[in-house]
Amino acid sequence: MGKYFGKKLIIYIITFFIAVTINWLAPRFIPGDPVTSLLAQYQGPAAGRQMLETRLRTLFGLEGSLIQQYINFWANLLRGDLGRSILQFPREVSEIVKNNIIYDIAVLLPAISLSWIVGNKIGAMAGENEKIDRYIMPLFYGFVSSPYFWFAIIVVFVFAHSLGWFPTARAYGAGVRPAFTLNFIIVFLRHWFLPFFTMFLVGLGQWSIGMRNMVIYEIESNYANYLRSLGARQKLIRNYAFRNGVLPQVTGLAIQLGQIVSGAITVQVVFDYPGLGRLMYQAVQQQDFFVLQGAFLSLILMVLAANFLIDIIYMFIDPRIRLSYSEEE
Amino acid sequence: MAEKVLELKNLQAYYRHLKGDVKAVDGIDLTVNRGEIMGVAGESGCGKSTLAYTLINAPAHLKHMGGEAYLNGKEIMSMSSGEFRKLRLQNISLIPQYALDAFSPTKKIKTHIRDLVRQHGVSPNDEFMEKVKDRLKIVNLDPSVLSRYAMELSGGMKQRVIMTISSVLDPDFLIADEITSALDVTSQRFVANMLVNLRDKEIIGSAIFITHDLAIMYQIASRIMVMYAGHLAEVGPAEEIMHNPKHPYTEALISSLPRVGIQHTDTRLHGIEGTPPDLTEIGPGCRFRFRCSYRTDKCDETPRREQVGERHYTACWNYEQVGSDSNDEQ
Amino acid sequence: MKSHWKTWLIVMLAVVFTMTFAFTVRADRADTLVTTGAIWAPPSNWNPLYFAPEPGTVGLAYEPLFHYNAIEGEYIPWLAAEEGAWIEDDVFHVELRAEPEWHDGQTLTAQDVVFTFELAEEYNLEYTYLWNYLEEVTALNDREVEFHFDTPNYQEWKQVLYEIPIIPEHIFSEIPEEDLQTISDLSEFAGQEVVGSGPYTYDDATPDRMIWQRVDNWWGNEVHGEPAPRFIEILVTDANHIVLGMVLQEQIDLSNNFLPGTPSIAENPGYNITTYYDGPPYHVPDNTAMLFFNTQEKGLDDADFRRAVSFAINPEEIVERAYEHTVEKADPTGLFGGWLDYRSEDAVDEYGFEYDPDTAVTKLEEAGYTDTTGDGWRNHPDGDDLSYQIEVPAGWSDWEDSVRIIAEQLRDIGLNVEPNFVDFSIYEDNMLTANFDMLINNFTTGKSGTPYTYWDGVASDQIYDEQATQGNYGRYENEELFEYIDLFNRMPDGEAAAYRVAEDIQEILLQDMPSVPLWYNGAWAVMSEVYWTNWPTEHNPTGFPLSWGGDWQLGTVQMLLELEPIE
Amino acid sequence: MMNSKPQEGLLSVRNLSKIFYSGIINREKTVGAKNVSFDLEPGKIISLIGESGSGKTTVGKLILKLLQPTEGEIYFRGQDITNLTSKKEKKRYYSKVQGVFQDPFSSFNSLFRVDRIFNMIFRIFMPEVGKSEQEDRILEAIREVNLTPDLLEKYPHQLSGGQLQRLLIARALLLDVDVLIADELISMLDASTRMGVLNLLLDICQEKGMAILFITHDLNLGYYLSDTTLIMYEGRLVERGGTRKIYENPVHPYTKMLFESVPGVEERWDRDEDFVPEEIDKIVREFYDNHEGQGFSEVEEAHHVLFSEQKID
Repeated sequence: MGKYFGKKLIIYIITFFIAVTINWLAPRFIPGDPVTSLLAQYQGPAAGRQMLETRLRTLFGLEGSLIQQYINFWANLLRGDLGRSILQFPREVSEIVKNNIIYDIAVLLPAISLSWIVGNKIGAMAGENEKIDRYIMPLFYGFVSSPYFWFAIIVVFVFAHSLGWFPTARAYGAGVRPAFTLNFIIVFLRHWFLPFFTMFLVGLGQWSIGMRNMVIYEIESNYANYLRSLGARQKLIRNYAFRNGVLPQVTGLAIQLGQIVSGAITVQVVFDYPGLGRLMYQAVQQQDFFVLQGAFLSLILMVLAANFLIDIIYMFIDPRIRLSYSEEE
Repeated sequence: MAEKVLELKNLQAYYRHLKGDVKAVDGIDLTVNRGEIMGVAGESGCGKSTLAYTLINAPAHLKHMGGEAYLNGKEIMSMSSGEFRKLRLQNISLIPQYALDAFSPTKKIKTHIRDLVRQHGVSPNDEFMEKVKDRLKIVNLDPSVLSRYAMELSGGMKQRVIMTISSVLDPDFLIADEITSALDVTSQRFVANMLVNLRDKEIIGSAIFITHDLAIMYQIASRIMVMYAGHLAEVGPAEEIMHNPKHPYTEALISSLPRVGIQHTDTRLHGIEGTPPDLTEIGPGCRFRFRCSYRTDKCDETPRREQVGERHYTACWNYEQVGSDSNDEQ
Repeated sequence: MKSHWKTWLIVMLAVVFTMTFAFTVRADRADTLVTTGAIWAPPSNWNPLYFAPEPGTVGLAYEPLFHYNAIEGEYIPWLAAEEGAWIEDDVFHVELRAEPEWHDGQTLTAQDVVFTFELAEEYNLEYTYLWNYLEEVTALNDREVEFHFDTPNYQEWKQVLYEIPIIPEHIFSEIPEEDLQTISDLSEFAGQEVVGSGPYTYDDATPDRMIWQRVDNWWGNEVHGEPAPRFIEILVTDANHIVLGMVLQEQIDLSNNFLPGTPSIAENPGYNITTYYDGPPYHVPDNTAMLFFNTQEKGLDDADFRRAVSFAINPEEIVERAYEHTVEKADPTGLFGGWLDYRSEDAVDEYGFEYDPDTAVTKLEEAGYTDTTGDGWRNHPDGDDLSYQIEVPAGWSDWEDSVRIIAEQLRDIGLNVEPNFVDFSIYEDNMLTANFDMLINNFTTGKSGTPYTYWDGVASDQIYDEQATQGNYGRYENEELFEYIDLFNRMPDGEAAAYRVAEDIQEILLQDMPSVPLWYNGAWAVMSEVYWTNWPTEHNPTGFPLSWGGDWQLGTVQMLLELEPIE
Repeated sequence: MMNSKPQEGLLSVRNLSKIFYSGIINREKTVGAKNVSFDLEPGKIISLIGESGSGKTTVGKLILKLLQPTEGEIYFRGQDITNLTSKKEKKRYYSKVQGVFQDPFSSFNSLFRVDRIFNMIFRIFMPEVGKSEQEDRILEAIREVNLTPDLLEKYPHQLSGGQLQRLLIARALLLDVDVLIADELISMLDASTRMGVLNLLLDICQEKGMAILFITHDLNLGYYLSDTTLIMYEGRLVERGGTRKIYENPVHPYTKMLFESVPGVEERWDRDEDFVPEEIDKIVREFYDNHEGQGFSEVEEAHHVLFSEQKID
C-alpha cells in the first residue's frame, strides 16, 4: 500500500511541478508589462515614477533574468509566498486567495458531495425503475446539456427575479457584517443557496445519468445474473450493482473535478459570488497576473489534493487496487 | 423405478426478435433421474445452453412457447417468478459458463455466500460456515478463500468456488453450463470429476452437464443427449452414444473427434460439410437433413422419436442404416 | 443504519429551507449607506499618498483644505476657516479652523499642512511637481499657512486646494521613503490605524466590499454638521447587470454604475428610485467623452480632415441609441458646469461645429478626400487608400454602441471607418503609446474647479515620452496652444486677460480639432428611497451623489450631511 | 534434430528467452519463455502444447516479431532475423512467415468488408501485381479454402468463426508463406467444422511444403497433426521430441500429468485416482531435485527432457 501512495505521490508531484511551471511561464509571455500598466494611473513626476517602478519590480519579483525569477518564484512558493497583487497592490496574493477559497469550499464541497450522493441514488433508482427513468432523467439530461452560464442565468431569473425568494448576487447582503449570529447565518445561507443549488443541479444530472448507465450495465452483468439465477431478490442485486457502479463514479469525480471547477467559475461570475473562480475571472479581465497565478496555483493544488484523496478513497473501496499492490509486497 | 428429478415434455422456447422467432429449443423431451449426470452436447447454436436458460435464468427475450418442465413433479414453466425463486439454489441450481466473472469484484467470497443463503431463509451462522468450509475441502480449496476477493483466485479456483456455492444448499438438480471450456486440460479433469463427486456424495441430486466437448462429457456423463438445431437428435446411455450412435449427426460428430493414437498420416478425420440451418426460417423436417449423408425424401417430415435401446432414443427416419457403415466413414 | 445519510440529508435541507424562508430577515442596515460603482476590485489600499487609494480615503478619512461643489462651482472652506486669499501676487494665505483634530486626538495644525507639502519637496510624490513653482510653505502660527510661489499657477492651484489631503505629520514622518507610496506593511494603514481627520475612518474590508465607519466625535460635527449614515459600505462590483439586479432587489442605496434601463426604473414609482434630474439626462455631467485623433497619422494629421469628421458625427444619435437619453451631447467647446464661465460665444459662433453631413462632405471634397479608386470609399488626396479604426475597450457596452454609431455615420459620408473592441489593457497601452487611429476617452476631462484641467487634458504638452499619461493621447503638437494653456494657468480668475486667453485656446481647439467633444458622460447616480431620503436632486441641490474615488470632497460629503434615514 | 546447424533449417529457434518486466519503480520479472530451442522443417508440423501461462503464445509472438526476445536467436532460412529492424526486412519476413490466431474476429476490422485484408496484402507485399491478377489470385485462394467468393463482400459479423478462419488461411495461401504460426487456431470452432479447417491446412502443408507451428492446449489434436511435439510449462520447454515418442513414453512429470488429463473417447478416466492439479508444482520441483544437474538432455533419440530448473538471472 505504501508503494501505491509512493507511486501516486510521485505522479502528483511531477504534475504539480509541470503545472506550476506553465502557470509561471504563461503571464511572462503575454504581451504587456504589468508594472507599466499599473503605473499608467500614476500622475506624478518622472523621478517618482522611476522610484516606484524599481520598487514595484522588486515587490513583484520581476527583477533579474528569467531563470533567476523562476528560481526565486519557487523559493517564494515553498515559503507560501505567492507574490503581490497588481491591482490590489500591495496585498499579498496568498491572502487574497485565502479570503476567496473559503467561499469555494462553502459552495463546492456541499454541492459536489450532495449532488454526488443524491445523483448516484437517483441514478441507481432510474437504472432500475422505468418510471423514474422516463420522467426524471430527461430533466436531468436537460440540466447537463445546458451550459452552466445559461443554467445559472435561468436560476437567477426564476428564483431571484421572478419569485424573489433569494437574493441575486454576492455572499451576503449589504449592511450585513460577518459575525456568528443567527441573523448573519440566515443572510449567508440565503445568498449561498442559489450558487449552491445551480452547482448541485448540474452535478445531480451528471452523476445520476452516469449512475443510471452504470447500474443498467451492472444489473445485466454476469455476477448479477448468477445471483439472480440462484434466487437472490432484486434488492440484493441492486445493492451489489450499486456497490460496483459507484466505483467508476468515484473515478469520475476525480476526472470531473476540473470541469466542475470551471463550472464554478461561471456560476460565481453570474452570481457575483466570491471564490477563486470569480477572482480568476477578475484577474484575467484586469490582467492581474500574480493573482491569476496564485489562484490558478491554488486551484491546481486543490484539484490535485482532491484527486489524491479520491485515489486513496478508491484504494479502500476497490479491493482490486488494494490487492494488486499488496501482493507485490 | 428411479426417481424423476426433471422431466421435460415437448419443451419449446424461442428467442423473440423483430425478424421472427429463433426456435432455439423446439420440442425437447427429456427425463433426468436422481443420481444421473445428463450430458447435453451439440455445437454452438444448437440450443443446449438455451435449454439451461429456459430452465433457470431466461433473459427477457427468451420466451417459453409450449411444453412443460417438471422439477420433482412440479411444473415450473407456469410458476410465478416469486414461487420459482424459492426453488432456486435449494432445488434447482446453476453453474454458469461465465464462472470467471460470476463474482462481484468488490465483495468477498463469503459475502456472496452469506447474502445468497440469507435470501433463502438460511442463516449463515458459524455452523453453516463450517459446512461451507467442509465443502471447500471437497473441491480441494483452503477455507481462507472465503475471505478473498474473486480477483485473488485463479480461474480454476473460481470455478471450484462456484461449484461450492451453487451446491451449497444441496440442490436436487444442477445445471452445469460449459463449466470446463474456459479451463486448462488439467483443471478440466479436476472440475469434471468434482461434479461427479458432488453427485456421489449426494450433495446434488442430479445434473445436466452442457458442453460442446464430447470427450469430456463422455468421461463423466451417465447419459448423453445430443441436440442439433433446437431439436433432440439422440439421447441415451453415454457408452451407447459414444460407441454405438444411432443418429447420423452423433455419428459424424464422434468420428470427427481427434484422439491420441490417430495421426493424420494414418487416418484422415472428417468434419461435417455445411453449416447448421437458420433457426428463424426453419420449417418441418429433420433439421440435419441438409448435411446428412443418409438423407432420403422422408427426411422432409419431422422424424419421430424412436427407441433404439434401453432408454436410448433417436430422432432419425434412417437410424437403422446408421452405424452399419460407420466404419467406412473412418 | 443504511439509510442514515438519508435522514441527515433531509434534516439538513429542511433546516436550510426553513431558515431561508421562515425568517425572511431584512438586513438591519438602517444606519448603513450602501453604494456601488466606485470599486471594481477588492479594496486594498488606504494610503493617501498611493496613486490609487480606495474611494473615500481622500474626503472621508483625510481632508483637503477646501471642498468644491462641482454643480454649483463653489469652494467650501473645509479645514480652512475661510476662502484662501492671494495676499500678494505670489503668496497664498490660508487660515485653518480652530476645531480640526486628528482621529487620535492630536490637533491638526498649520505645521501638518507645511509637512504635507514639504514631504513632496523632499520625496518624489505625485504632487512633487508643485515644487516646480512653489518656493516655500510656511506656518505663521498654529493656524495660518503661507504658500510662496516663484510663478504661481493660479488655475492649477485651485485644484490643488481640494485635491491634496492634509496628512498627519506625527504619523507619516515615521514612514521610510521607499514605503511612502507603496507601503509594504499593510496593517499600518489597513488596520484601525488610518489616522485622518475626516468624518469617517476605516472599519473593515473584505474582497467584495469596504466599510467606512463614522467618527462620532469628528471635529466637524459642530462646524459642518453630522453625517447621517453610521457606516458607508462600498460594494465591489464588476458587472452592471448584477448591480441592476441588486438595485431592483432594494439592496443598494446609491448606485454609481452605468445602469442600462435607468430611465424606465427612474420613472417607475414602484422602484422608489430617484435621479438627480427627474427627466433626461437624469445625471449630472461628470466629464466629456472625447474622440481623439492620432495626429501623427496620415490624414488624421490634417486639421481639415478632423474638422470634417466633427461635422459628420451626430452625438444626438449616440445620446438616444447608446444612452437612452441619460447623457447630453457636448458643447463644441467640451466645457460644462463651472467651466462654462470661460466659454467663448464668439469662438463657437465662428468655428463651432454641429452635425451637418453636407458640410462634412464639402469640407472633405475641398481638402481633396475623394473617391479616386471608385471603390465607394474616399481616398487620401494622394490617392492612397484611407481606412481607420475607432478603438474602445471591449465590454464597455455604451462606448461600443457609440463607436458603432460613429463608424456608421462616417461610413455614410464615404470614410472607411470600423469599430475595434480590444481588451482594456491593450486599449490603455495603445492609447498611452499613440498606437491607434481614433479612440474614445474621458480620463482627463473630468469636472474640476478650473477649465485649465480640461484644456491640459485634451492638449497636454507631456507628449514627448514613450507614454503620454497626461492626456492629449493623439499627441497633437501646437506650441502656440501649449503656451496659451500655460499662460491661462498663470492667470488668476476674474482678469479680463484670462478670458481672452481662454477664447484663444477655444478658437485654436475648434479650428484644429485635435479631438472632438462628443457627449457629457454622466455622474451616474441611481438613488434609492428605501432606507435614505433627502438625496441631492435638481430640486434639492445639497451636494453631489457620487461615491467614486476623488469625488467625495466634490459634494458627496455634503450629501452625507443632508441625508435622512427613512423611519 | 538439434544437431542440425541453424543455417540449414527453415525456421530455427535457439535458446529463445523472454523476460517481462512490469512496474515503473519496482521492476517485476516474469518469465515469458526460457531457453526454447527447436527446428521447423518444410512441410512439417510441430505442435507446441501447454496450458495458459505456459509461454506458448509468447514463443509464437517472438517468432512473429511481435515481441523482441531478451535472449536467444531466431533463424529463418539460415538468416538470423532476431534483430530485424528495417521496415523492408520485416516486410520480406512477413511475406514468408504469418500468424493465424485464436480469435478470428480480432484479425478483422468490423467496419470494413472482409476483402479488405486481401487487398491490403497486395498493397503491402505485392504492389506490383495488377488489379485483375489480384482478383484472380484472391478467388483462387478463396476456392482453395472451400469458401465462395460472395463472402468477400460481407462484413465480419455476417460470417461464422469457421469462415473467418478459412479466410485467414486463404490470406496465408495468397502470400504463399513458408511458415504459419497457428495459435489456438480452431479452438473457437465447433467439432463438426474444425476438421475441415485442419484438413485444409494439412493439404497445404503437403502440397506446398508449408511448415506450421501449431500452438494448442488440445493434446488429442496435437497428436493428430504433428510430427514433433513440444511441451511447455512455466515458460520452459520441458519435453521435446517426436510426437509418438512423447505420447508413448512421457518422461517429465508435467507431461505425464497432462496426458493423464486428456479426455479420451475410448476409455474413461480412472476416477478413484486422487487427481489434484495444484500438486503438479510440487511434483515438478521434486523431479528437478532428484535429477539435479542433468539440464535438458536426451532420453532417447530425438527426445529431450528438462531435468533441472533453469533459474531466471
